[in-house]
Amino acid sequence: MTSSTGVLPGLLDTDAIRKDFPILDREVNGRKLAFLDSAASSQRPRQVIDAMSQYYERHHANVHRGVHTLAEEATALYEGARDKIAAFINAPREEVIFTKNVSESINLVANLLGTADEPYRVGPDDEIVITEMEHHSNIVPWQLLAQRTGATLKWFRLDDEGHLDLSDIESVITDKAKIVAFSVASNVLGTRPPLEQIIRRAHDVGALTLLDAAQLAPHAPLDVQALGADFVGFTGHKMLGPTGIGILWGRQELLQDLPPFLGGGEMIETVTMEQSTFAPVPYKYEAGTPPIAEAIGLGAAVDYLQSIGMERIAEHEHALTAYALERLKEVEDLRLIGPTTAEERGAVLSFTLGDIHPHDVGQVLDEQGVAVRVGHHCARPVCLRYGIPATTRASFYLYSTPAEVDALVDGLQTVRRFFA
Amino acid sequence: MTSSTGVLPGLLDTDAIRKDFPILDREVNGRKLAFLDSAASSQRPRQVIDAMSQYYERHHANVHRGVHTLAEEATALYEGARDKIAAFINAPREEVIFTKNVSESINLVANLLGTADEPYRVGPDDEIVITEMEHHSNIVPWQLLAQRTGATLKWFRLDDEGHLDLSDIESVITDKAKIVAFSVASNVLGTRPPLEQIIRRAHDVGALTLLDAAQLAPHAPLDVQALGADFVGFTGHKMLGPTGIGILWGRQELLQDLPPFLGGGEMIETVTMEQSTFAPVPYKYEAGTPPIAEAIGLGAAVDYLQSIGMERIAEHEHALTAYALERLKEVEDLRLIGPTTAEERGAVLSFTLGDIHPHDVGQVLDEQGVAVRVGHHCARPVCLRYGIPATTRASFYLYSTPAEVDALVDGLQTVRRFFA
Amino acid sequence: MKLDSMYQDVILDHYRNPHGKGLRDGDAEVHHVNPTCGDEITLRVRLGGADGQTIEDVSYASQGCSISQASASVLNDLVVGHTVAEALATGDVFLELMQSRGHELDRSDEELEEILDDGIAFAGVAKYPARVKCALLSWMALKDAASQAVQKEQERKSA
Amino acid sequence: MKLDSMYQDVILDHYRNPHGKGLRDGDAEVHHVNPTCGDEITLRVRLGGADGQTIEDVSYASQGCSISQASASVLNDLVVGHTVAEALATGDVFLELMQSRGHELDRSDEELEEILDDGIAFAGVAKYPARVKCALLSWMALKDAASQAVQKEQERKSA
Ligand SMILES: Cc1ncc(COP(=O)(O)O)c(C=O)c1O
Ligand SMILES: Cc1ncc(COP(=O)(O)O)c(C=O)c1O
Repeated sequence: MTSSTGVLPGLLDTDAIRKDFPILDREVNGRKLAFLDSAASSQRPRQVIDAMSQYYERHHANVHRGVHTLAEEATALYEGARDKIAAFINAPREEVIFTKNVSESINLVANLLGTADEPYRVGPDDEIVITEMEHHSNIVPWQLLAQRTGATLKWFRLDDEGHLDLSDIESVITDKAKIVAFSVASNVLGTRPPLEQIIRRAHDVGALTLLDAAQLAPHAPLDVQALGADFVGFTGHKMLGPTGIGILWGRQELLQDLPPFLGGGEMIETVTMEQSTFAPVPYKYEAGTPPIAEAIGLGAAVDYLQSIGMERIAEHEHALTAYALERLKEVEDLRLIGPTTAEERGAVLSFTLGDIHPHDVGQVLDEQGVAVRVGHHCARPVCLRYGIPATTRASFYLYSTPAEVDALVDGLQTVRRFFA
Repeated sequence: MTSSTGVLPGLLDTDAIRKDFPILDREVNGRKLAFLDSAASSQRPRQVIDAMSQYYERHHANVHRGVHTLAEEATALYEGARDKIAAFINAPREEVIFTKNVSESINLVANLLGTADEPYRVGPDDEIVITEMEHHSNIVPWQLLAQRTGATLKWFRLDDEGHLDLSDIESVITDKAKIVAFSVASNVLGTRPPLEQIIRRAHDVGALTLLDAAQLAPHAPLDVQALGADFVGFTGHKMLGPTGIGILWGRQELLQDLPPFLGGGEMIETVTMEQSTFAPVPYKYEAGTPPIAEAIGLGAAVDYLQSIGMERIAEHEHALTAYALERLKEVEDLRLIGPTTAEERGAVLSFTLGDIHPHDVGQVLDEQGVAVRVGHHCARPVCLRYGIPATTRASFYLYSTPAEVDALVDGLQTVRRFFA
Repeated sequence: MKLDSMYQDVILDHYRNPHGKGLRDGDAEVHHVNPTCGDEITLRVRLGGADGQTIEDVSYASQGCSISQASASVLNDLVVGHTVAEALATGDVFLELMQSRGHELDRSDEELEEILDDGIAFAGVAKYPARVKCALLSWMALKDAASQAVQKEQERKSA
Repeated sequence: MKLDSMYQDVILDHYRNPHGKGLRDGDAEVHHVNPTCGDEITLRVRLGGADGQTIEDVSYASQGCSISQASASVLNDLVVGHTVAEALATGDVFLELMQSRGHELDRSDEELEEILDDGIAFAGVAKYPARVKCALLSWMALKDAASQAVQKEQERKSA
């Protein structure tokens, strides 16, 4: 097999979809762009760009505190976006908090646990559990929390195949654990760990759970009630939405019990110079003027995703991943990092190519219009684990095509020739 | 005087300017919109909206870590926006940190001072100084810091005319003060306090200073080096920029000494599971994917403001404020809150109208197309100080016209008739 | 003028001459705030009657716009002399009306008028989302105060 | 192919056969990281000569792309045997070249070649902002290590 002339089963009608994404028409270095870097940040359809422009052109004003018409329209659009996102993850609207990105969502929780009252407060005798597979945004906040509170940071290790090693789950998650935070889909390995097993163990010992769903929410159905975790975070720019917006979902009772994080306008009930009381959730965690246009853009993104269907998107990416795994086998000296079958992974393929440094791989691919990410992908411990300085990563989304996989494979052959 | 047939000296060519702002063409309730709520959030010119759309349509990718063409373009645009904003406030680019709004900028500093090492750390014997005139976003973060550290919160009071009472400056700012945080332009009173005097006293006792410039940066030249403060914050959406972006400026040596705030991607130097080191400023304070499109939009906003000229904008608003102060005298039972001359204030006019509640005033004005803000404007202590539940606030910007002031005055007469 | 649908004469009358305003003795007191606009109400409920389940008085001190003032006045008319259960049921119907955003309700106009009396004048307010909270402030306070009063009553009984 | 301007043969040669690679004795050692891509270098400087100001050896262990490897190799060629002051001056010229973004410099090509020798092959890299840091990594490390070594030398003298 050397090209994708036959249509793969499960693919979406990408011809139609790609018409909605102006940037995918671009040329790069005189070649048609093959954008294989959606795991870093996806592109946006015209519907999302237009929703934001129209908002600014027709309806903008600050939200909540106005009685004038624009303020009411802006508030209705902003809160309407919250409704859409709540429906998208099957949550009550009060449990959907707008943040600036998932990094902030995670930091928010880590900070709360540092200042909360019992039983949530993390103290010197407590343990925080993460995994070796995490993005820096789900490592550093917990390191900082551990430093500030004296708590101990522990983690699950990766096995040689890119799976979490859960064989010692009972000694990693003990009854000293206050929080277990982990990614439901790795941005380097594509690994999707067994959520239920980890969540069950965490709850058995009374620990809270936070799921980093940055790489899942864009690609598959996400039902926070079914998952049974306490917090779930994800980020707008990876799911067709704008930059500058992320989501933290949390159980309402919990959020009500926990202290505030950032203070300011919007999050208060009443303020005197001496003291303040706080608004109910979600507003308690939304200090200052919120990302209004960004929320509206993310609402439009969610509409778009749902018009295609998350199940269909997952199928499409699955088919592409299977195809890519097959085709990459043709490239000599290519070493895939992480699980080897499409069943075990998301549409994220990291690999090394002989001893050619990923920077050089990426550069030569770019020359051919193929955009991939190179480096440690903000998950340096994964590279350390597998003894490699960095990887080249190709990632797919609903607009990706087999022809782009072919362009990648051809590009890699050119790279090998170039550095031969 | 009952209308603005004669042209006021100092006005900008608003006919030309207004063509750039699509929303200003709108009708509301069958009447031409008179948008007098820019202090809450300004409108955006086409140039800003287009800069963001074009970014998404042609150049978007995640920044910094890519070698591919789109990633390089996005990084150049994003960092180019930082250069523009740095030039706008006369600061080195390393000192310009992108946040989500000025509320986050202030919280960031408050949090750092809670976890910093000596001599910056705020502890139980220290004092934090603010003023009675602050926006909730410059009150609540300090209340939270005081609560968490045991420090004492003190504040300057307002006098009857809406000025800060600095007569007791030496007992308010003592050598126990670690930080003095105050607004350089009030969002309710329009008051602009004597910065130099306060900053000098703060530095004499070794305290840091933070200026909330949310209501100054949009309206007048801002030179952070000339001001001599340690931190200055402002917010994009009030200065023709998008929502979802704010700025924290801080002195580089200081930022380098202070601990990190949010942890995650972008802000690290190197990460292992055991510990991490942090990137140099400004990146150390920019965890996660930054507000890329928003920074680019704010860069375009700053270009727009500079093409008009901040001095010219200040003059325009000054002329309008003087005109409005005159015309509002015609409205019976109208009580202006704050300084009474245009020389002493920004383009923000708060008032009460007999005992008609501001909600009702705002509603009836909206019916006539006049958009004003009503309530406590996130500065409830100011209302408490003047014994009023709320105010009606009209605010002006570079696109505001004398005709809109006339519409306000006519509208207020209608309000009085309606509730007579 | 569209405004007239919100500021009906009935509402302006209640606003100018609020019924039952002022603080008198009560079995429970609550303080509610509308953080959006700073409207405030302190409201007391006094229970009585054979089973201690009848609202004998609702007294209040409040600060706010015409809508919130008028709403408290209408509330006073509608609930004093009724049982707590009846009052809360009336409150639910008022809430329904306020959340209708000006759309048709399942109930007929006659039925609504039967239950809400002057309260149906607030139908026009439902079209203004920012003002709905003003209209509901006193009703939220009543719900809170009544449930506190009932609880105290029960504690007294079982003590 | 545009790429050839970046990956000149000189660069690929240095990359394949790096000069002076490996860690040997030194007076100061530094470890530098490029956080953007994770490139790393450990670099040692050994001083000598009459006044202890001559760089007798630069040894290094590094991990990174062709550009950063080749740059370290060229650095080795350019600075060993020169005084610290000369080495830093050369580094400044290299920095100028890398920050030129492909635009004309004030210096003539002959002058550049005179100073940078094989280093001028990096002119093409300057057009790729993300790769400039790769090319500069070893030079930043050298600057740091040399100043540490000089400081030690001074301390030793004044002790
Ligand atoms: C003086 C002042 N400070 C702070 C803020 C808060 O700005 P933001 O909501 O963008 O954080 C505002 C605006 O509401 C303001 O007027
Ligand atoms: C798994 C995972 N977690 C967290 C993040 C951080 O997302 P953001 O930068 O939007 O905060 C990313 C994306 O880079 C990711 O892939």
